[in-house]
Formats: sequence, C-alpha cells, structure tokens
Amino acid sequence: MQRIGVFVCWCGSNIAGTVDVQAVSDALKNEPGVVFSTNYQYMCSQAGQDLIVDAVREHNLTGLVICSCSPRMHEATFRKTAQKAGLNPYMVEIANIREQCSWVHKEMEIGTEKAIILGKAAIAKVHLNAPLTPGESPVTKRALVIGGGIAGIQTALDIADAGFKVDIVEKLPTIGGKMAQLDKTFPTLDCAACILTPKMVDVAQNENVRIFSYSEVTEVKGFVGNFDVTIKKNARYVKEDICTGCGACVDKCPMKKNPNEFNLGMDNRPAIYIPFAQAVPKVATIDPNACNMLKNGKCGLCARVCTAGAIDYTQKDEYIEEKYGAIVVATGYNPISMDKFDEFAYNQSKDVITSLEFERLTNAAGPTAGKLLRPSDGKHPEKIVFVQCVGSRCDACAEKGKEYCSKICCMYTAKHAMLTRDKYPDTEVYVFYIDVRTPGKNFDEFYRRAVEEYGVHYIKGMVGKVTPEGDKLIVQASDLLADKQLKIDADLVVLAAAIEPDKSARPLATMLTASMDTNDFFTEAHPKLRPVESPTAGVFLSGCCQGPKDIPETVSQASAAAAKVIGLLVKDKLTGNPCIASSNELMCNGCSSCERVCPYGAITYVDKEFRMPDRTTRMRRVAQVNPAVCQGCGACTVACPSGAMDLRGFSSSQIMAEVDAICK
Amino acid sequence: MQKISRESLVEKAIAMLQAHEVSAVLGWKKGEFDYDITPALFTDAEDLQKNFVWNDFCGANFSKYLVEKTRNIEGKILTFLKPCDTYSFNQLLTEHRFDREKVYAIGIPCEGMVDIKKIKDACGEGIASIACEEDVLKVTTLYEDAPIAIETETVLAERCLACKSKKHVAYDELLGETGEVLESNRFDEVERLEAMTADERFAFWQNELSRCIRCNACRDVCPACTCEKCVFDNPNSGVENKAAANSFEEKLFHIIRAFHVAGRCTDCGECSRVCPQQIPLHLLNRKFIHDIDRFYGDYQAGAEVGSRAPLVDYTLDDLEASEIFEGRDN
Amino acid sequence: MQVKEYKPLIVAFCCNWCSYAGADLAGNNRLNYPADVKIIRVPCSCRVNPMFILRAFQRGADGVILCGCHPGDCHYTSGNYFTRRRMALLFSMLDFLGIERERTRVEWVSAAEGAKFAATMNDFVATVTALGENKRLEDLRCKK
Amino acid sequence: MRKCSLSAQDTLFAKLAADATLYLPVDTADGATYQKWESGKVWSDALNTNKSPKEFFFPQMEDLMAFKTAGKTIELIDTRSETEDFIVFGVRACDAKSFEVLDRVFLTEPQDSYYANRRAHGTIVTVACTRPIETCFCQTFGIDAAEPQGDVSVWKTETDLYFNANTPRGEALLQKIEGLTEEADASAVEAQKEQIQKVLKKLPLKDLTTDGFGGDKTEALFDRPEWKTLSEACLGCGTCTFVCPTCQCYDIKDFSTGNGVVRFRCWDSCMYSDFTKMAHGNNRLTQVERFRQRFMHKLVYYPANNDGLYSCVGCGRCLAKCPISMNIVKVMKTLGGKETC
Repeated sequence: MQRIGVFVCWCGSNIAGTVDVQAVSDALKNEPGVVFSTNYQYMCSQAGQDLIVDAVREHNLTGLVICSCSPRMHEATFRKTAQKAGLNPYMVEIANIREQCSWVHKEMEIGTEKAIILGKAAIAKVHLNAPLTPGESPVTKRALVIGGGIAGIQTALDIADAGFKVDIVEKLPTIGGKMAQLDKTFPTLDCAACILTPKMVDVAQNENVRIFSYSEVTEVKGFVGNFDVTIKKNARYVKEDICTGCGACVDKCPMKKNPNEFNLGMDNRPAIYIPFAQAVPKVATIDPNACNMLKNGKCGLCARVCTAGAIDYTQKDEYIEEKYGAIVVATGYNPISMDKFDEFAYNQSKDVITSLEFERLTNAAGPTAGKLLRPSDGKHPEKIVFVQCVGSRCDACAEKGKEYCSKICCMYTAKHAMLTRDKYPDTEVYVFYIDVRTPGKNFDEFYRRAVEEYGVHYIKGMVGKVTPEGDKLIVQASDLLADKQLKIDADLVVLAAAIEPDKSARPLATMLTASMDTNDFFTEAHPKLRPVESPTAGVFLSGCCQGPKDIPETVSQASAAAAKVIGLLVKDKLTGNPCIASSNELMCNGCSSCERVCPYGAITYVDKEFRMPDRTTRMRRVAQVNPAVCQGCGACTVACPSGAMDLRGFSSSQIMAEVDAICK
Repeated sequence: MQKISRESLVEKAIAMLQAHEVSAVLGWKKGEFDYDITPALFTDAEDLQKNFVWNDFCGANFSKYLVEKTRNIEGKILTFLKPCDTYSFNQLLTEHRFDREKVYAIGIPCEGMVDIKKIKDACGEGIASIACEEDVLKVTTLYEDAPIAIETETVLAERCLACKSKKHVAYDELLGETGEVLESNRFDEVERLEAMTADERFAFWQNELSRCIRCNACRDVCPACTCEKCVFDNPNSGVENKAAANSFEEKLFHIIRAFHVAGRCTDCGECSRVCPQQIPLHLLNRKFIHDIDRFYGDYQAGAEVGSRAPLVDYTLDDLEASEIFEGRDN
Repeated sequence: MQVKEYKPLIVAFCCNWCSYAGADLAGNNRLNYPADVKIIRVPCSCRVNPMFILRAFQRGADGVILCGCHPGDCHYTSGNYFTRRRMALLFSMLDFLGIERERTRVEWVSAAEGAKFAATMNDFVATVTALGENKRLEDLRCKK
Repeated sequence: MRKCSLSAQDTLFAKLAADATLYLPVDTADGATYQKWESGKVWSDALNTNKSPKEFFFPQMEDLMAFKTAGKTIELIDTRSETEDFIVFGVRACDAKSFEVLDRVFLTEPQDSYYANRRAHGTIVTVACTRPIETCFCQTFGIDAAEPQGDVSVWKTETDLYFNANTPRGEALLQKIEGLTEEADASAVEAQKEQIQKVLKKLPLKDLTTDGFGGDKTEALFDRPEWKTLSEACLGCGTCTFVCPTCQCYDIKDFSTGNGVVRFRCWDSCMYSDFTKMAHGNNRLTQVERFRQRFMHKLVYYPANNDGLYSCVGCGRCLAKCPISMNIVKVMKTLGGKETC
C-alpha cells in the first residue's frame, strides 16, 4: 500500500478564489492510503517544494498527489521535486484544479466539490503508479544519407563538418542529382553547376564522408542510434580507386549509340561513360546492357586503352554492411511521365518537351551546347509556348496527374521565359497558367520582371490541345481573362511536368518503417513542429522526398535535418521516455495487431521458448517493444485483444481507477 | 446430403496416414446418436473406417483446433475444411496462430449443414435415428411409427441459409469442387434490427442477452478468440467476471467480445451454433462486419492471408463517429 | 418537497497534446462549462479502450466524450485515425443495442480551441441532461 | 391420491400462487424456461427446461455480504434476508433427484445458510415424464421417470392432474388446494406408469449402467488412457456444468462498487482453466485433467463420500447442449463396464 501525500496549491487566489483549499486537503486526508495532506499558497515556489520534500521525509511518503495547475505547466517541476526528496519522479500525479476547475467554475461549492473528485482520481491513479526508469541505448556515431542530390550533399556536409562520419548512398554513377542537370537557378540566375560542383568536390574531399555511388540500400534493421544497413554496390566494371577519369575509354568505346540519361535521352553516350565532366566520383561506368564485352565477350577495347588498368569485366555486385546512428532520406524527385497527357502531343512531336529537357537544351554542357534549337530540325524556335501545371493540381477523379501543386514550376517557367527573351529577343514567348504562385524571397519580383521587362505573354488559361501540323505545333488554348479561344502556331512547346517522389522511395519507406502519404511523399513526425523528422525515430527527411521544394528550401531543410542528426549523434546514450508500451509476453498471442498500428515500427516479434502454466515448454511468437523507439501513444494497447500490451504511466488499471474515482 | 462421400474422405485420410505424410487426421467422429458428432483426432485406419463421419451434421469448424493440436502433435495434421472453415483458417494464419507447415488442408465442398433444433421442431422430441439421403432426411422418432421425411433444405442451419461463400480460400488439395463467393442475405436481420426504434432494439437485446449463462461456449468455440488469456478470465483486466451479475455485465461481455473480434471475425457462425441458450450472437458480429463494409469498404476477414484488418488500418478521410448515423432517424 | 436538480456525470478523455491543452486554454480564458465534466488525461485518444468507456457508464457516468487532435494533427501521426474507426464502430454497436447514441461522442479539439472545448462541453452536458440518467448501461450495484 | 380436471389448471395455479410465488416451465421461442406464473402463462409439456431448477436454491449468482467504505472506514453489512415461500411446479424426476445431490453438499455441516434458507421455503412439485426422449438416462441412476419424487408428485393425463403428497410439506400444499381437487383412485395413474415403463424400455440409452464406476474406482479409472481422447475436443467451456442440475461448484469474488465491496458467489466450472486457481497456480493444468475431474467427481468421488449416490441424474441436458457433443454417456460407455486398470 502506498503512503500518499496530498499537496493542495492555492496558486494565490487563482485556485483558492474558487476552491476551498482547506476543505479539499481535509477531504482528501480521509482517502485510503493518504497519510499526509496539506495546502500551501504556492506549491511550485521554492518554499512549497521544500514543504513537499520535508513531508516526504517526515511521513515516508511513497506517492505524491499535487492538486494544482495543469500538469502541462508544472508536472516536470514536481517530478524534479520528488526526485529531490528521494522518490522516483514518476510517483507524482497532478490533479488539475486550476485550468480545469477553479478557472472554469464560478461557485466555491461547485469548485470545491469538483476539486475533491479530481484529487480522488489522482490518488486512485497514484496508488497504481510504479517507479519508472527511462531506458538507455547506445548511439553509433555515423550517419547514412540516402540520395546524393543537393539535399543529400548539404546534409552530409553539415553532419561531416560537425565532426561525424557520414556515408552517402547514390544510385546513379555520380552524385549531384537533378541540380546538376539544371542550367541557371532562380531568382538569382546564377549557374547551377557553378554553385553545385564546388559542393560536390567538398563532399568528395571531406574525410568524414564516404560516397557509395552506383549503390543502393537493400536492407535496414535496428532502430534509432543502432541501425544495421546493407548497401549494395552495383558492379560498374571499373575499379573506382584506380580509374583516373581521364576519359580515354569513353572516347574509344565503339558502342556509342546509347541514350544519354544525363541529357534525358536527347543525345547519346558510349557504353562506358562518365555522366558529365564534373561527375563525382569522376570514374567511368560500363553500362552492362550496352557493352559488347559484357554481353558477348567481344571487344575489350576500353581495357586495352586504360593505362591505369581500371577496367574489370568480372566485377560483381558487392554488399556492404554498416552500422548507423541516424538515417537521412534524400531520395528526391522526378518529373512525372507524360504518357497519359496525349493532348499535349509529347509522344508525337520531338518539339514538345518537358521543362527539364528545356534545361538541358539551354545548358552550355547540354546536347546543343547551350543553343536553343528545336530537337526535330535544329532550327531556332521563334514562338515558344510554356504550359504550366501539367499533371499538377489535377482533379482527384481524373486518373492522371497529381492533386498537389508541384511548387517549383511557376518560378522555373518564369526563368525559362525570361532567359529565352534575354538571349533571343526575337522569340515570342507565351506562358499558360492556372495561377502564378510566387511566394518566396525575390520570387514575385522575378516573375514580374519576366512580364514587365521581358515581355513574356502570360495567359491565364489551360492549353486544351497541341497538334503537330507541318513543322508547327498548333496550340489550342483558352484565355480565361479575355474569355476567348486562342490558336497559336508554336515552334516549341515546353511542359511544366509535375514532379513526384523517386520510385525508389516506396520500397525504402518499407525498409525504414517510415510512413508515406498517398502520393509517396514521406510523412513528417509532425507537419509543423517536426518537419524534418519522420515518425520513425532516427530517420530524417531532406529535400523533395518530403514534398516539392525549390533549391533554397531544399538546402535549408537539408541543414535542418543535419542539425537533428547532429543533435542525435552527439549523444553517447539515448534516454527514452519511460511512459512507453510494454508487452506481457505470457499473455501475448503474437497476432501482429499491435505492430500494425504502431506508427514508429517499435514493435517486433521474437520466437521465444516459454515454460507454460501446464508445465510444458513451448516456442511462442511474442511482441517486444523497443523502448528506444516507442513514443508512448498507446494505440497498440487497444489493438491488443488480450490486454497483453499496456502503457506504463497510463496503464489500463490506472485509467480505470481514475474512471472509478470520478464516477464514485 | 453432402456431395462428396464419406468414403472418399476416409480413403484419402487412410492413404495419407499410411504413407506417413500426416500423423493425425482431424475429423468428425460418430456420436451416440446420428446427429451428435464430435471433432476428433484419428491416428489409425481402423478408427477412421469405423468412426469417421461426414454428413449433414458436421458443422463444427476445425480451424481453431489447429492452434493447439499443431503444438502438441509431432508431424503434420490432415484437416478437412469446408469453405467457411477456410476463412477462419486463413485468419488464424494471418495472426500467426499456427504453423502452416504442420497442416495438410483438404478443402471439401459443403452443401450446408442442418440444425438439429429445426429437426426436433419439425418431428418432435425423441429422435431415434436420422438418415441423410439426397435432399431428404429420414427421421424416426420414439413416438411415431413411420419414419418422417423432411427436406434437408427446410432444416438447414440459419448460417448455411445465408452462406457467404462456397469458395475455398485455402487448401493444399481439393477433394471435389470449390464454388464461388455468394451473394447472401446475411445482413437482413441486422438491417431489420437497425430499422427498429432504439427502445425496440434495447428490448430485443435485453431479452436475448438476459438468457446468457456465461458458459463461455461462444468464446471458447470462436476461431478468432484464441487469446492466451482472455480479458474476461484475467483478474487484472478490470472486466473479469465469471457470471453476469446484471444486464450491464451481460452487455459488457458480449460488446467487448464482439469488439475484440471485429474485423477478424469471418462470420463462421459457430458462436450462435453452440449457444445453449440460443442467443443470436452472430448478429453482433455481423453488425460490425456490416458497418465495416459500409464505412470502410467491403472486407472479408480470412479471404486472404496477411490482409490488414479494418481496425488496424485507416484512411485519411474515414467517416467521423458523428457521421455514422447520418440518414437514419431511429 | 424539494426536487434535486438532475446533474449528469460526464467523463471526458482528453489527449495530452491537443484536447487537454485545449481544456487548459479554456481555463486560461476563463470560459465556463459545467463542473459535471471531469477530464481524464491520456497520451493520445487512441489510448482509450472501449472498456474504459463502458466502465465509466457502469460506474455511473451519464455521458462519455473523447477528445483528440484533429485528424492529421495527431502528435503520434496516426493515433486519432485509429480512434476514429474504433469509436465509429463502438458507437454504432451501442446504438444497435438500443443505447442512446447521444451519450457518446468524439470531438476533435486542438490546443488552440479553448472556446471550442468549452462550447463542446456545454453542448454535451445539455444533450445528456436532456436525456436524463443513464439507465441502459447502468450497474445498480454501483449506485449509492 | 387427489385429482383435478386439467381444465381447472389455471384456477389451481391461481390458488397456489395466492400465498407463495409459483414457478413453472413455460415454452418460449428458445425452449422451455421456468417462469413466475401469472394469469395467462401456460404450463409447458417440455421434458427438459433449458436450465435446471437448481437455481431456485443455488442461483448462478448471489450476494453473500457487503462492505461499505467511506474514507478510511469500512463497515460490514449482512445482506441476507429471509426468503419468501415459493413453489417449483413441474419438476421432472431427474431434476427432483438432483436436489438430494445438492442437499448432501449444502445441508451437511457446516450448513450453507443461503441454500438452506431457500430450501426451507421451497416446495417442489414434480411431474411424471410421459414422453422421455433419446437423451434420457435417469434409469441408469435408479430414477423412475414414472414415479417422480419431491414434495408432491403429479401425473398429467389427457384429462386430469393426479396429485400425491410425499412429504408433510407436500401434504400442506395439497391441503391448500383441497377445495379444487377430489379424491381419486390410482388406476389412471397406474396405466400411465405402465405406459411410461414401455417407453423407457425403448430408449436408446436404456442399457447404460454404472458398472465400473463407484466410490472405490479411483485407481481403476484415474490413469486410463482414454481420458486423453475423450477430452481431445473439449473446448473448456462451462456449458455442461451450467446446465447440469447437480454441479454445485462456485467461486467467491469481490466486486468493488466504488463505495464499497459486494462479496458474491457465482457458479464455477471445473472445466475452466482458472478453476480453483490459487496463489501457487492451478492444481489441474491441462484440459485432460479438468475434463477427468468433472466425470470422476460425478461417478467416483461424489459416490465415495455420499453412500454410493452418483452426482448425475441422467437428465440429458449436457448431451443436448455440449458444443462438441462430448458428454457423460460417451465417457461411461468408453470407460465403464470393465474392471481393468
């Protein structure tokens, strides 16, 4: 039986004005288990806390009930007080007789009566309190960043700068991501490569960073602070540490006609290739589907020209197992496929392109060496139509496109339009839009410059159809403001395709037990307050894997994620919240219901041998809660039909005792 | 009359036993009379020849037995599963309640099982013998000289009249043919109750549940109730009781039991079959199933292994609790 | 003869992060609601077991209300989504058994909605008061 | 022997119900149950009621005492009150015999005052079974369905009810209805008895005997391997126990009401896994042991302590109600008759 002390706070007149505190402490003195009951002006004051400490010592109290303000206010305070008095801090319960009593009721009689009941409920609960100790787990001081775009690079650099080891896993042969493909960046119009490539070099040279390019994560086990990850390093048939990136092999390779992914298939690359000049790592990769040597065993030219002897046709995929304390997801985005948008004739005419293809067309390192030429005939386009929101902000019922706004298209379209007009003032540029959305520093000014200084024709309305006719593209559209139908004979049509999370994100989310929304964007632990954390402890989000973002936003989120990772890795041990779920293994059915409602993947199952009540020994599948991962929501406790799962600090019997006391 | 013969089942069982492919056969055993069949484990051919039964009285669902029997028996168990049993079988597998490797499941077709109570109502008490023939049962009683012929159709169990599926959703082997998922009228009675006033519903259930003697037969036969320790047997659960003191406790037991199996209940109907007080307990489960179908889309527990039960799942735009009665004014 | 005014007993389960804070805010703003409402703090609305609700009725509660974060705002991301399904089904079952559907309620109250909390409680108390004493889920042994 | 016309039934019941509560079997959609008689209720001809009449004396749940708590004080309250007189009408021979089985448990020292109180106020009126059914085996235990015991025995013919008092309490009851009955000869009753005997000889379980059972058979039966197969399918529910007229086990539990504690007892079943669970655990850990206990008790332990009286009366309810159709008859047929060990 507990020896309970009750401490009723006046809170000056805040409580005492509407609650007869003397009557409350007198009434509660009579409750079973209560050996001491008093009231005091300010229980949270030093004097009040001293009073509690003294009472604990004098009356050998084992549990404390503080009738005061909300536990959201001073629960932490009184837990510390209990600790000072030598009690476990979780032997304290608060009866909220201020916010939920004295402040909402006016009459003394009513307030007093309710305060007594709330006090009794707290006493009933504290009878069943047990000392709780937070669990501890060690932290592996190394982070994993999945994805080597600007988000991953920035996160990795920030973590590395703080002195922690960090590995980047990138599925392509080089890091850099989408930003490496861009020409200029809005709203400053500085060249993407100029600002990205130094960062790529930095990250490659940082001794805390390892880059696994042409690699992917295949398995994730463990939990926050202690992830076990398997990384598959795909065979690139070139010894990475030997290759100097001289490019002799690339020049000599006879299998030259392979679509160049980096230029979105607008030109070709050889079977052995380096994606672009500033690639990191700057080593060659052999495309096994294109290489004659790998396919048929005939050729071997690259090996012969490689003076370093880096070519290795026998290379196999390699699996690396590594431990990490934190994982950052930075898997990025892709433009959606235009296959379902026949009305824009993307698959019918080479001169209908996506905005990313436009980036490559205007990029000095692109297929046209930066000259804006039509892909079909290499002529200079004189009339360009930009179509915004292609696949963005679609009706949920339409079976194509996305419901969300892709966020970046308004700005890059303005950029494209402006750059076109700047370089080729003779070109007429039309932009069709639903709305122009340009919040952001200097963004709206940028857009207005496009309209006002560069004379871009912005037309509110959707393009209905694009029809190739001769060497022209007939764009049928409506001008909603002028309320008329338009027909424009364009030379080039550029589609601002919606962006979607990379396809690799979904299987990765499963591996990480991180949740995703219906669009396959990763879900945040809290949409406002924890935007860079996934609900799965130790998994963080960086860049477009969480939602569409432009570069500045991506970089700030990347740094924010890094800050969270650093905050985690800097700890030697993780201390958990002790109010977590725990499974009574003898009662557990192993049915998996709890696991299915756990938002954190905190529950796993083990087969364990038990000595059963009938003296037999049995192998049983039972749930185990990882205390480092559980956050204590209690969803599992209700999903569990046998009641094997209970929540410490809010156990079923504690809550029912409160119910009983209130309903007495 | 069942389409597949007893002999073919016995033959199969003996063959598998003798080939040591299985070490026991879970089957229906001949009783004292022609209708009181007991689930049993057969381990030898002679016993099977003599005592194995397959007829219109083999209603018992064996799936739940697998939980315990697979633990205690070395080697594989051969079990015969009627279409409805296969749903329970899958649901138990979804919940990891037995080792699939230890079972050889043979799906057998079922033409529906009869309800002995209906036969007694039709022929009077004092059944001396019952012979299952094609579409007809020949019943002799202690008090009638001539055998009475009743059409099997007229004495089918309620749950079989509202059969949801003739399709086997799990088996290693089929004997005979499997059928289709059926359009059934199984929710009619639920809807009839829903159409009543609250007072009428209250009176209905008060009358039904007040008969409960808390023998736990419904729970103990239920393939979804395989808890290591039931909350109603656990003094620490806060709801433990051995007998219902009043109408509150009668309701408590049945509401919580139905809630605990909600989304997991395959609607096999065993609860109502075994109730010694003939309380239509399956209506509580069907209410949950019907609501789940209406609120969250059709879901059949056990239709596939590993499916996510509706109560451990959600969508962002689920119905609010305040919206469930919209369009209903009773 | 003096007739004692009927006062219902209402148990309100409030999630720690939104609704309990909403109730605190109602207090901060001195928004009145009847003292018949007694709040029990739970970490998340998904901690509330149907057994707790029935228990409250058994012990004499006349109404039980569950308050949680708005869908999408759960501190634990998904807790209130499970609550929503569980309670929709439970309340429907209680109604099926002929128990007055107005005695149970789920309400989403954010930490900023002190006014909504008070208004909800005022409304719920009024509704339950109009219904009168809980007879259909009572346990006479627990009456004084 | 007295008789009254069947058509005067209602007047008779009204008379009986005038100064004692009268209970009799009434048909419902879900079988016959004992109900309090009031005008309009019709006496059922059903052989077995769903539940046995043992609950008139040994209810499924009954309060023993209470504690009232207030603050730190506790007050003990005796909740017993004197039962009012009541009559249980239409009890079958088997169920009537069950009261003897119960009496030997509850009325021997130390006497169970709750049971004794009810027993002292209850009058049992039995009725002969004219249409026994296939599940009947009262003959096995020497019970004569044609000659039911109880305070008053009744024979119901096509036209009349015949009464015979067996005890002073029965005499008193007949006295009460003397004005409604007339003296009668026993010829119609004798004819009925003969008829009943003929049916009894046709019953499928007529040859079931208690051979091989009895107070001295513990060793012979306890370790028989057949227990395992017999109990194989047992669900461990309490149906057999709760419909049984002779099962008398109960559990005593406390229920906290918030303002005090009610101490009550309720039926328990030896088939339950938590039966007689104590601090050290259970004394019967497997369903085989629990299953064996129930039948050993009825056929061996009880007779050992009660002059050879078996605690089964052959009413057949468990045969009809067991979810898996395992029952005492199957047990007796499997284990009985042989003197092996």
